[in-house]
Amino acid sequence: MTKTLTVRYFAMFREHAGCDEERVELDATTAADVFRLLGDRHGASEPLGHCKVAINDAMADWDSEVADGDTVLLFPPVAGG
Amino acid sequence: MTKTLTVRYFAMFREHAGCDEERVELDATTAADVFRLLGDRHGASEPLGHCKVAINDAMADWDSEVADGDTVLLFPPVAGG
Amino acid sequence: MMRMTERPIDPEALRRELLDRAAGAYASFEGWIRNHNDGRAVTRLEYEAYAPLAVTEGERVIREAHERFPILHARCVHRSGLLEIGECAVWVGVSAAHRDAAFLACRYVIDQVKVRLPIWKKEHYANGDSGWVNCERCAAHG
Amino acid sequence: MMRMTERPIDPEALRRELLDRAAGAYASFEGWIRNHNDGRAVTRLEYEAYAPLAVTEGERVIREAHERFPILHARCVHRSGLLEIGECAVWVGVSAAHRDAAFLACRYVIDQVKVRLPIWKKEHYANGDSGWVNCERCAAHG
Repeated sequence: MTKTLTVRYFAMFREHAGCDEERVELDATTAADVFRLLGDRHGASEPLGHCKVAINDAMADWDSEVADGDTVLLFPPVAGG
Repeated sequence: MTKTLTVRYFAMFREHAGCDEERVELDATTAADVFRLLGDRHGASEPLGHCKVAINDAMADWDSEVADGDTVLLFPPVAGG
Repeated sequence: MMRMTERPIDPEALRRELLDRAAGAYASFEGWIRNHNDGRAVTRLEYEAYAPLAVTEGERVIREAHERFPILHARCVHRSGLLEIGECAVWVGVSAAHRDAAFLACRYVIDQVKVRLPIWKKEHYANGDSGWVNCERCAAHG
Repeated sequence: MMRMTERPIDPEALRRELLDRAAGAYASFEGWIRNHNDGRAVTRLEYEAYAPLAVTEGERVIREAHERFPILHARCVHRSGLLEIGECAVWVGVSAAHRDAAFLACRYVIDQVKVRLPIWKKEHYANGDSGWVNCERCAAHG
């Protein structure tokens, strides 16, 4: 089922996507689906296992389901400190 | 052989000896001999293994030999920090 | 308590917040911007953070430190924005009755903060290049 | 560098002595006078040190830290005299390229300083008693 999602990009993902944020229509069930579909579209190749995701401002697992209207935050490999 | 030594006491050893420092004539070969002879004299009972010794301002082992005229520093169990 | 800031970190002021008459030990850690990384000369670092979740996740890390170790107080502050060589990028402080807990909790907080908080850094090199830190490693594992 | 002092320790001033453009990590430890020990209320502590050998032995500990861990700078300052609750009795600071060495060296220095330097402390209790710390343990092993 196609869902309308707001996707936010950070750091290198923002550079790949060319924007901070976009609204997308995706046939996605889980956060991992969103990651793969948009990775293909934007030519990003970071492996999912190195990245993190949040849904509506809460850290989430890659197999968390996304719902129509959700905001999905895609985090490339973090490097604080 | 009897040696003339200057012995300095610290912390609880000073309290046992009732003085900072004294000159003693002892029939002692090693630092451990000094420790035992003076422990008996002053009624101190701390085990040697918990204590430390210095000879002429250098840390020493208990089996280091003492020479006539040496200054022997007797350190009760340390507790810095 | 976890805090994100765009202004210089003041370790001495933060340390004072951890004073406690029951504390016998205080351990702190600071991450400083150093002038080299992986053999390349670095001129400055740019930190990007998603502050709302960095704070939430940092608070979670600090709660975990309290659950794991008998400590009195633990705090962490992380900078974002452009930092010059020598500046403090992250500060962690822990006070506890005894030093073992203070050291272990301090180490736990910085280790977790580095791998869990949504914070990224871009290094600017002496030759004019720049790059996201860890990006290469990530590609190598790809 | 090892230093003994009878005046209050200034951690912020000491920290600045360890700044280094090649350092990415700074770990520090402070021992504070806490208001309790072994279940007894403590009012103040009296530190006695034999300073000449405390400095010599402390310098040796710091040299060993440099030999064991890849660090840039390590320092330790220890107080002597009468200290009130909340005061800093000992400070250790280490800077290094990476945090692992900074933490390990900092821990090494404080652990060794506590068991090797000729320093003693007498606790004064709320009920008016006083006692040399560790004396009881020593007697128990006797």
